[in-house]
Amino acid sequence: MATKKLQVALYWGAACGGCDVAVLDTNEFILTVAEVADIRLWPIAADGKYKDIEALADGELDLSLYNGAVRNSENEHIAKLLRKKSKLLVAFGSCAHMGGIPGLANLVSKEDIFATAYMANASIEPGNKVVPRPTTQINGHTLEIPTFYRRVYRLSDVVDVDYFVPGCPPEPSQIKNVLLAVVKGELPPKKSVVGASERTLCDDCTRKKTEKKVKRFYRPWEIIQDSERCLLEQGIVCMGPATRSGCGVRCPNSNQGCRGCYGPGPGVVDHGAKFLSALSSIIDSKDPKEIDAILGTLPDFVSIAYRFGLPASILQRRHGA
Amino acid sequence: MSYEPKLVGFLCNWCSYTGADLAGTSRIQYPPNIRIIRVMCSARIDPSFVLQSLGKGADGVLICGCHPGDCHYSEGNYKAMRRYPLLKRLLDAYGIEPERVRLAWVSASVGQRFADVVADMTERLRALGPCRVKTALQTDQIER
Amino acid sequence: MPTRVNPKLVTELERYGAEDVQKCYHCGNCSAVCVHSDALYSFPRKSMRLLQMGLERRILTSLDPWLCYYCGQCSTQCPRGAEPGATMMSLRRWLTGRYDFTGISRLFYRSWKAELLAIVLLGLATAAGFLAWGFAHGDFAAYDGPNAFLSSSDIHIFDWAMAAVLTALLLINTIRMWWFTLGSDKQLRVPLRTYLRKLLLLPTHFFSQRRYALCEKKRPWVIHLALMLSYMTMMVLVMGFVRLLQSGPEIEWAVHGFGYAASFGLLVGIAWFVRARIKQAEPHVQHSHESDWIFLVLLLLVTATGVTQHILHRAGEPLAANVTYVVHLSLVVPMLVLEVPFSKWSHMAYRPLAMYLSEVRREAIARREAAAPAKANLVPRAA
Amino acid sequence: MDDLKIGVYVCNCGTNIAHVIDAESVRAYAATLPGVKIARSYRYMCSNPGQEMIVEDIRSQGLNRVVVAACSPRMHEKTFRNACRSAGLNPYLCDMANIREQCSWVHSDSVAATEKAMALTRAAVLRVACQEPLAGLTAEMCPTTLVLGGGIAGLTAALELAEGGFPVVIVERADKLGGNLTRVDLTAPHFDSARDLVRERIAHVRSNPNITVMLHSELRRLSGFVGNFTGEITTNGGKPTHVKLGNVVVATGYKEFDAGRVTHFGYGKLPNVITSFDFERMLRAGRIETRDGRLPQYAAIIHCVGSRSEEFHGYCSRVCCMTALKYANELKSAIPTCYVSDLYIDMHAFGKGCEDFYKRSSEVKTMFLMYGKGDHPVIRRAGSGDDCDMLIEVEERLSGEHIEIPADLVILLVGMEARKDATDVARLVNISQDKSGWFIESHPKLDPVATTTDGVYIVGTCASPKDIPDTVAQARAAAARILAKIAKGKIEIDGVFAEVREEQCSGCRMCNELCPYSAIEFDADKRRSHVIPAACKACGACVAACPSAAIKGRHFTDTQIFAQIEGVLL
Repeated sequence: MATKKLQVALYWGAACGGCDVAVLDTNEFILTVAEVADIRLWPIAADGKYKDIEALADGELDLSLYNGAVRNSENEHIAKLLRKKSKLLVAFGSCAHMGGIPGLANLVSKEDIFATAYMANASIEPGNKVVPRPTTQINGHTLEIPTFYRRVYRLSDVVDVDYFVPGCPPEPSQIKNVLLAVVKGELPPKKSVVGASERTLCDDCTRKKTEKKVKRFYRPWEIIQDSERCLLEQGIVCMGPATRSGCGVRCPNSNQGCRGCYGPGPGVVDHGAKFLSALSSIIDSKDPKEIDAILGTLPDFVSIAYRFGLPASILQRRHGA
Repeated sequence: MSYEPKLVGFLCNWCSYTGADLAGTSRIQYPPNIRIIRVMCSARIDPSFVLQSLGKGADGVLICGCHPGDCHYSEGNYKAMRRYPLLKRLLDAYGIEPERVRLAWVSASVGQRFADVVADMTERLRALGPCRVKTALQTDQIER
Repeated sequence: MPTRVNPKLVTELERYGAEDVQKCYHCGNCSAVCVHSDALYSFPRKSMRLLQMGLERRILTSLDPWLCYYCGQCSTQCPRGAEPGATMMSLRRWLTGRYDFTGISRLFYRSWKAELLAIVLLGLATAAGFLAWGFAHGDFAAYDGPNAFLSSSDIHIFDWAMAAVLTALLLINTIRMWWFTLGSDKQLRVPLRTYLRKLLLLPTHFFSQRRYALCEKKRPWVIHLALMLSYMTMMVLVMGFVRLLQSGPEIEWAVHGFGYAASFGLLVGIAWFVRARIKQAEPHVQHSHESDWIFLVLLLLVTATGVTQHILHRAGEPLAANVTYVVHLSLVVPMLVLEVPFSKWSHMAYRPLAMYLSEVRREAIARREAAAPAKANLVPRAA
Repeated sequence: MDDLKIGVYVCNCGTNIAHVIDAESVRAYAATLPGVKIARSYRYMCSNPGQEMIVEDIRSQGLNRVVVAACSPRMHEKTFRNACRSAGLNPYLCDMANIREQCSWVHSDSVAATEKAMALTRAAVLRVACQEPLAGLTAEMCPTTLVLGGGIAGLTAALELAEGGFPVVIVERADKLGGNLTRVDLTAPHFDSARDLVRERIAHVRSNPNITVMLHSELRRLSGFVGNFTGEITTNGGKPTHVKLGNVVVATGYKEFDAGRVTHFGYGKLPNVITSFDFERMLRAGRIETRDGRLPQYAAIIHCVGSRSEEFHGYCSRVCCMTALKYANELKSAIPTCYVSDLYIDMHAFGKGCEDFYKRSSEVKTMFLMYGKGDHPVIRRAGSGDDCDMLIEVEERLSGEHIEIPADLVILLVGMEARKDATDVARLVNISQDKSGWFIESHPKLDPVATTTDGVYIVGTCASPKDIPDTVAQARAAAARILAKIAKGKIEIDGVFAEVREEQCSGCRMCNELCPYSAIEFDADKRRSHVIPAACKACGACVAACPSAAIKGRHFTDTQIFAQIEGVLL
């Protein structure tokens, strides 16, 4: 492989750019990447054009790191294009892996989103009715913009994805491991999650764990936590026990409950439901009214349990009328 | 063809499943809409089973366990009692009508109660109409 | 108002011949097997129950005991050996005792020694009386003719006087029986018309005892009827033709024929009853009360002395005939005076009256039902 | 997944299934399902020919999964598992679809019922495809038995076991052995002395070296499982002693019904209205008299006090009728002039020799009066004019008369009731109680002395009202079963239990507190949790609650249940 440089492409769908910054966060390692790899597309960093990619032969790209969810027709189009052109397509970061924060939009309808964004908004002149439309006629020309889908999809919902790198963003050291593994060709079987551990955060979390019996839940600012003891045992909601490790326990180490960005452990079908089952089982009460009161201290559970993975859940989006 | 609700029932082996069997031996008739899955205890019922059932086309899910205090494993049904309210809040967030999922304590010695719960649940689901989750997820893929 | 149960009544009834009444646990076989028992007069179980609980008032006002002819079927069917037949018989004795206003009947039933003593005393008194009368008015050696020792005309008057007294006594007791069973029943108004319409039942039952014929075994009915008819014929002859009976040695077949037939009937009947009571093959004769024996023996002696006296007279032995005649009279008087109103013999009046009154009551109830179909009091009050 | 060869067997159960479900079309449908090699329909699958058919198919066709669509698995799961085992196939590769109790017997619309039967069979086929072979475990059987309660039941069971040569520990709350029987004078129907019965038992128990008697003692806690229990027992509330045990016999007896609760009898207000136990005390003292020392001229006995009634207990307490006849005879022999009346609803003289006893009791001139179930006989003080203290007013059912009964002494036959502390005992040894508080047996007809908790037996009146012969028979039955288990030496533990996959367990310890049997231990240095197979009862609480799905519920795994969900909804 030394003779020919690795042809790499990075792209961002419905994303915040954090994953691209994370790649840079590998600091000087990025230079070694530059040595071994030609970055053919990296919209955030360089002005690559789509037609350059369309011009490539199929499979000419060795590795494509697609971060961000699929929210509009452009995201899907480029996803399909990269799939065609790459040997390895990697869903990079929570958005591509599970739908990420944008995925929470699946709790509301397209009409509500447009109303909030373009009509009922403090920074919009009152009475504005103009909302983005796929095609608009302006003095004889038709202006096209991507179609805004009714809901947010994961990358694997639209194309066949080879590997998943979880994290929001993925831990730079993990990115380094993944890239080295690709270079060395030491990759696990297709479809597996790379750049993360097979066990959940508690395996790496150094806090002391004793008896899991919770009388009520607290928001982080409500109590002074004991930095030695497990957060969940102190009533702070922490998805650590249900989330893959690999992030270096970043949140619990900064006295904040894990929010599940690395996704569920292996064999778990629905991350949120699994966490719900575990969390409610340790409520220390046998009286239905008391249990209800304790759960009352958990505001908006769906956003806690599915903060990074609503599109990956069994029901994927809000249903009903 | 009139809409026939599909009801999935998770019954614990020692009380509700035995109660359902007793309804059988006493020939107490109830609507055939329920399909029963046997677990050893209501504590074994993972909320993802309920979500999976709805996702696969069930119009309603019935979770049955022993009356608090009667559980063969002494405390199993309390776990079900704790998971159920949180699951109901989650379903509400997903926009699923609350009547579609119900937790009922059914003892081993009264077949009639199980038949009544099934009949009542079937009628409510018939009134509610079909649960569109499965069809919605299928059509999503097509009409982007 | 609740009625007080009286546990003592059962022990009391034992003196009237009831045994093992408490053994009855109300399976109802007896009532089921009894030919005479029906919805309105359901016995013997109901009577057993009233007796067990000591509800005197209820028993006193009930006609049921008189409707039983003691065929003994119920006793054979009883799984517990509670002898319902014997109990019904004892209830009849007890009722006879209660109908009698004088209280003598109760005395006799409860102590056979008292009855025997009374018979003996009365017998001696009668003998003394007749002997005195005889010597005063006639020749002891003459049986018949003008200066007969006991002239038939005197006897005739005596008979009628005694009959009047006995009929009076019996009449009072029968009226009391009516009063207890129908008269005092306030819920049931029985119009005179119903009494009159059913009146014919009295003679028919008296002479035919047709309810006895309904029992499965017919022989007891036939013999009892024959015995009763023979007795009636003899009574008619004595009351009406005593002069002819006592007249000349030759036989006046028109009268004596009946006499011989009646005597023969009497002797055969009594012999059959005595043999049955000794052999005790049939259930209804296995429980003889002393009053039964006294009555049978008296009847036998009376008939025997009557026949012997007649034979001696025909054989030309007036002296012996007279002696037997005195003995005969000293037996007849106690039998009539004591047995008729106070003991077993009174059933001759009570039974037909009971048949009659039971039908009257049945019709009265039917009329009342038709008018206002109140809830029959037969069914125990609803829970 | 080895290539699936599933055998599907649809049972007709004579007409029980076939009268509503078209068994043939279910069979034909099953044949089309993925992995199904053979599908048959047969009249009686549980019959020997039925089972042989499965064994034959496994051997000849090489089946590696079996689905039987028939009655409830609670009925014949064991039968078909044994059939598979005898054919050399692991019994846990067999599954049942309940198309009788939960389908043909409860639905009359045959089209819907057949369609449902197909769905249930499909679910079983998809489930059995994910089932894996499982092996059971064996554990040691400790020969010591704990007997709770020192009454006639406990003593008999203890003696039977001790004479078998095995150690027994009797824990009795009171300060002496004998239980309720020590409060009784004679027994019905043969009038032999209850005290001699008990004294003989206690003497044997005291002299038997294998039996340790702990009076004033209570079982505080019972942990472990059949053959490996540990009992924590305190005496006089002192320091608990720990005893290794194999089995537990619960013989805690009954409590008599509080007659004061029946207001219309006036117990507690009228001095001469006493309960059967008060009367037994008089009999044991050898003198029957009213409160003011007079010999009663009228005595009345009332049955079913607190039993067979809507307000109190619906059940019949079984022993009162014969006790009543016993009292009638004893009253008559003690006071010949006393008039005894007996107020009953129905005379239950079902025991051996009891019908004759009933007959003999009527021959002593007892006045038997029948009152209606649900009627309320009222006892009130008699007037000054009456020759008795009290009058019982009642609607007598055999005569239909509204009567009043004279009585100087009224004996109320109080029924049997579950003890107040029965709930604690049930919690301690993990057995359940019915709505009246009696302990629930494993099977009312086939398994009356065992409970659904292995190694815990219930004998005598703590399970339901019964007389001495039945109690002793049950005590011996329980002892015999325990002796059989001890003789076997080992206990087979079912292959179905939870198992932690070490490579996935992150040591979060969420499962540790959830197990009521504390069958999950945390290994501090490996920082992993671990399930003790023998202690695990396979309830699955930890399996559902494990946040990283590291605990696998053998035979009830997530994949298997998801397959069933898929199957029933296809």
